[in-house]
Amino acid sequence: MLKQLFPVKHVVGYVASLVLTLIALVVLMDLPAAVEIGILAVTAILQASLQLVMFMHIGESSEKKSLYINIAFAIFMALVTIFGTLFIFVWGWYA
Amino acid sequence: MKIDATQPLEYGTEENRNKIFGFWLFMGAEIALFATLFTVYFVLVDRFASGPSGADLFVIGPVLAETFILLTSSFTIGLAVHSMRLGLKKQMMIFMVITLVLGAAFLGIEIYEFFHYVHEGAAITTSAFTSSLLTLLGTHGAHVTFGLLWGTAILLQVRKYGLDHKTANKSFIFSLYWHFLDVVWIFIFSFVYLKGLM
Amino acid sequence: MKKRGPLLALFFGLTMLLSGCSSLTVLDPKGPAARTLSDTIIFSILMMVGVLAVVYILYVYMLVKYRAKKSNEGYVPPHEEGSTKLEITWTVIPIIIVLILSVVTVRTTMAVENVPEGYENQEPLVIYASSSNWKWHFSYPEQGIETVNYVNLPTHRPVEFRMYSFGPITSLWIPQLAGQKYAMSDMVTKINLVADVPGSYMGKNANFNGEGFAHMNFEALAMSQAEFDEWVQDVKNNEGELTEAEFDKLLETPHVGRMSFASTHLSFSPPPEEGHHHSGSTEKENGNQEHQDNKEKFPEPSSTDEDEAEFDFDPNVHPDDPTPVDPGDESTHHEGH
Amino acid sequence: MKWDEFFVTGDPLIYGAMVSIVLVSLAILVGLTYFKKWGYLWREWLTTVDHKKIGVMYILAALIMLFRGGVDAVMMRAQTSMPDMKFLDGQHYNEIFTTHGVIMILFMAMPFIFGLMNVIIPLQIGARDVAFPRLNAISFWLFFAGAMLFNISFVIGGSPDAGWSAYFPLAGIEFSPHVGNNYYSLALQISGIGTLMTGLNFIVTIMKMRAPGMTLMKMPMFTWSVLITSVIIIFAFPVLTVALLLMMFDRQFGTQFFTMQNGGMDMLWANLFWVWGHPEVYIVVLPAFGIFSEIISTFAKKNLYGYKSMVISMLVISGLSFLVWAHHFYTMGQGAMVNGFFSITTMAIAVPTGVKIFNWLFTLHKGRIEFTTPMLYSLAFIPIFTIGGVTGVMLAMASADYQYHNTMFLVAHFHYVLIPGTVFAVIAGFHYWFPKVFGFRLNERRGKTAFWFIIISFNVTFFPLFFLGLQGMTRRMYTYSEETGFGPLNMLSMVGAIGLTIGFILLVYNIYWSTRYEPRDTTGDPWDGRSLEWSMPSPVPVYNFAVVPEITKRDEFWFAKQEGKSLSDKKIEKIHMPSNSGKPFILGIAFFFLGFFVVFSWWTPAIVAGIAVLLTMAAMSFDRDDGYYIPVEEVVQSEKRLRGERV
Repeated sequence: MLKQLFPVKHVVGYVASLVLTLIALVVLMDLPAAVEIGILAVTAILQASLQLVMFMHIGESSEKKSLYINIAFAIFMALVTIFGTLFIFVWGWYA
Repeated sequence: MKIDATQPLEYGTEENRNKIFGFWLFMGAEIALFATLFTVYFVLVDRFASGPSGADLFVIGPVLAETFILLTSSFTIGLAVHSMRLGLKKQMMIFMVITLVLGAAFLGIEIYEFFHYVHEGAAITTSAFTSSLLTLLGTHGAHVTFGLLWGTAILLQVRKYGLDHKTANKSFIFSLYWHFLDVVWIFIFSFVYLKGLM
Repeated sequence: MKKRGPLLALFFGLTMLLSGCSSLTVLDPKGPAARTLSDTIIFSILMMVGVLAVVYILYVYMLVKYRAKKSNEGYVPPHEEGSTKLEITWTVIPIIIVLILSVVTVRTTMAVENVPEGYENQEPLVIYASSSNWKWHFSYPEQGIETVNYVNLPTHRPVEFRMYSFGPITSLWIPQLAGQKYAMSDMVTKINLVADVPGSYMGKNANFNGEGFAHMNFEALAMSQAEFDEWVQDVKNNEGELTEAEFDKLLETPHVGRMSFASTHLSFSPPPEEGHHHSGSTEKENGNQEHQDNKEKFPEPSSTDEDEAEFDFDPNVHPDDPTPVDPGDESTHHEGH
Repeated sequence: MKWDEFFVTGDPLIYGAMVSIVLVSLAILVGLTYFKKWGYLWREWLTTVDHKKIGVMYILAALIMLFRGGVDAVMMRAQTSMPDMKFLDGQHYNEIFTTHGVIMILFMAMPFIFGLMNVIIPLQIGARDVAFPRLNAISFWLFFAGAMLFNISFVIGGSPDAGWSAYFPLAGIEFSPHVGNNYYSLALQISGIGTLMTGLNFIVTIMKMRAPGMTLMKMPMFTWSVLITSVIIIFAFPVLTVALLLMMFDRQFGTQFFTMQNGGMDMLWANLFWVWGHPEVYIVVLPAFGIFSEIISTFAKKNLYGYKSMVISMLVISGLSFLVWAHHFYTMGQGAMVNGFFSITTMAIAVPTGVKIFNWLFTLHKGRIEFTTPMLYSLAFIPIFTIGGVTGVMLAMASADYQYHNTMFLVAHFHYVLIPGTVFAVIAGFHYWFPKVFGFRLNERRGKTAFWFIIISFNVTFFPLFFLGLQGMTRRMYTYSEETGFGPLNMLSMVGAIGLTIGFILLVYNIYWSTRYEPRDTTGDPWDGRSLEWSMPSPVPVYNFAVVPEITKRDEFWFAKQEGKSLSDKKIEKIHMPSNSGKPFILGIAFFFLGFFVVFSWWTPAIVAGIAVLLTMAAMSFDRDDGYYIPVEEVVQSEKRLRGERV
């Protein structure tokens, strides 16, 4: 019963997400900023994909191609908005 | 209403498949929504004026607690859907109740945190930084709150009507929503709290 | 289609107007920056008239030749999927046009952002242009004078306008001398221009900022250096000093006529930090209260210590920040905490 | 708040408007009661989930808004027709150019397009309805609630007056203390949610409800354009949602996002606004491209030239539309590198757009062009829109934009893009699909008269503005002095505006005239069309297709006609239909009141209305209505009746 209620895939996903959270905590130590941002980016993206694939079963739908395109477009849009705005207001600025 | 028995209940009818597909699209829109809030936050993060900065404000303890609670609730809602697919109504409801309780606990800590911030002199009106921080957190919190109401409504329906293609579909979509909130939280955890504490 | 005739006529009319029509202010430049822009505009119009011509000729040809008429009744048009060759043609040619225009754009943008060519070695005349409600304040730190709603410039000397606003976003625009740029409350923006023909030019706020917007015009008068010096001396001798109380009252007044003062408001109400969006900015409304705290750092400008007056306007440098903030260096603030 | 602050007072024009609003509302109420139409209104319209009726309601609302926005426009032109004109004061002028912009884009162009989408898309792809009929009704009623909320602002509380782009700090509480901009943030927010839902609904509809055999590359071009538009909607509108939320917080809760103190950043609003605002332009223009593609190919009697490159160019436009927003504020003072980047991405959009223009031209090539009213609008679009396009490229050049920005040149440019690109398209689509919905065509002769009025007056109105811009006339100026020399061209523009007004009145008159006198169309295919919607009788029965056709190629119906085969000769089965529901309408009303109370910061009633919203949503969630079936005999009967002698 327990095995039935707690499938391996879900348990592994859960443990992995906890581990990734703990790994992200290393940025609280004194590392170069670029490395820290890199660690955060990698762990966050891994966690997100973990949820997407292992818990949300993005691949099980018959529409998976459309779903991947949808998520890709959303990420494109998110990155463009974030980095575009930073480009305009911060990095690309001179007065 | 043609029911396709080869598929799990929640995918059983054309309408159900459409709803799941539509909800995925909606999550795309939600990604854009949170991306915009993150944009605002990143642009305003250093504009804390005379108020406190992120480093002054953030405490890792409650944040870690929130993170673990939300991760666990994401795990349990996954288990709820798993039980649902096995047709185990009672177990499914138990997992769902656990999820909602964890959600409420998360919300409790977040509200406590907000009080703490205001106490530290970081009200939403203090500076551009606090406005953007509390709006980002608040929008996520509002999503969780809505999720609690929605989840309760679905739970009541499952109890009343049992697991049929309608309630299963709703529960599955709710689980997607809940996982999504977890994903958003991960980004908040990483790029608001941890980055702020770096 | 009967209307293409008049349209084409209008466009060719326009191209003819370009050569020497003085009513089109934008195309009648009186300084190198505006001249660059005017040339860019004319170049782009000519290019675009070419594009229009191709489209219009094809359009007329199709409509005349393939219209339904008695003689082609029963004609069944063929099924055509398209032609890769043609489609590539009308993709590649526009790409080339866009590339050409891109090069022109980048070069001219660089050109008008900087001090006009040939004037780089001259010390620019700095004029702070600030907007409040529906008027413009022009402060000459070098000369120690200030005007409202008119600005006098010496010809053949680079002028650097530094703009900011005491309220909503405005846009300083003297079309015959240079393109416009926004004036905002939390940073200082710059326009570099030179007037090489003496004369009176229309200046205005181009960005909507409320009820009195339509009246927010000023005169930009370009004159020889000698006349300019004479005018400065005249203001210094005959006009009163601008006191803080008087300035605050002035800020409150929606509209005023021309005014001149023998001192500037920069000493008691300095501009926002130069550069851009500094971290932890603490500007108060209208910049007044906070700017008072910085009073000590701002020596009263006088004509004798020009250099100091010019380079000292960086009020909001953090006390713990060892170096003045380079605006281009903002990114460090995002990663450094 | 005192009553004389609550109602806008002191302006005879507004008193006139108030009186006419009251009179019209009374007339409607009395009329409904007298003719005993309340039940009909409720059963057939307010509770409907039928995509065709929802589409009709969208279009009706859009036409009303067209006249509201049009009156604003004529008043603006009248006020600026002569130097030192005293017709309106500055404040009133500021309010009408703000409402003109907002209404024309958000409450006219978009709903008009949504109306056509609603009516046509399910018919073009062989679907019984949209994917989520009840959500569709919700979308409509949210749009309607938003539109009404925005429109009452000019008699209750005062209209927004900071421009349709509502730049901060001008739109902030400090410089705009009255409730006008609260209306802006809430009305747009409510209708924006509806728009987002429409986008979702149509993606699912088009992706999942197509007739068997209709692959993506066999869809009609209008369907393609709507699919791509919907994608832009779902990624662009959340940005507006956030921006409006922050605006509301800044104005009503004292946050510091766009303020002038405590670190607030005014240009961040402009940035967010245009991150949404530029894709928004393509949201209203791409469906127009689709409509023109349909009409041009129908009346050239040819298939669309370069179908594949048409699709690819729209995809490219949709991607690029998210990469160009900073061209709306080149003059902010950012670096030449930023401006250079955004100049290049902006100009790059001209390439796919050019591809489309040439494809349309080559669709005409070797065709047999019939000059019907919808075709005239589509043909007029090409040369006029090209002017809008090339001036767009000129504006895209950052350096030159320093001289065009905020001038009448810009105003002329975007009217040259939006009027042919959107208004002509919706009018063309309206004429083209009108018989499908109502069973008769609009009169051609009267339609063409209106067309010539509109087309010529349009150019007379807006072409002079290019020159005014180059003379240095900025936009949003309510008055100017005689020395500026702006007078004559503005007068000319006023003459054009009068012509446009006459043109639109003729257009509406034509609807009235045709309803009474135009012969009914019995074929269902009055234009000799190419796509599936023409295979059905007009008006279309509630269930759309008695049998869903099988698709093997593009323009299936056209080829079926040529081969003389029927698309509907399969066995008729019982048809599942969604039930009507009053809840979307109630939700709309609840949202309206929620918005209204929040506008005035009346928190207790706002919370009550908010609870009403949540309860209505909960009621929908618990609703287990599965719809109903139309039995075979009824379908057979109605098909026989509708197709008349054709079957």
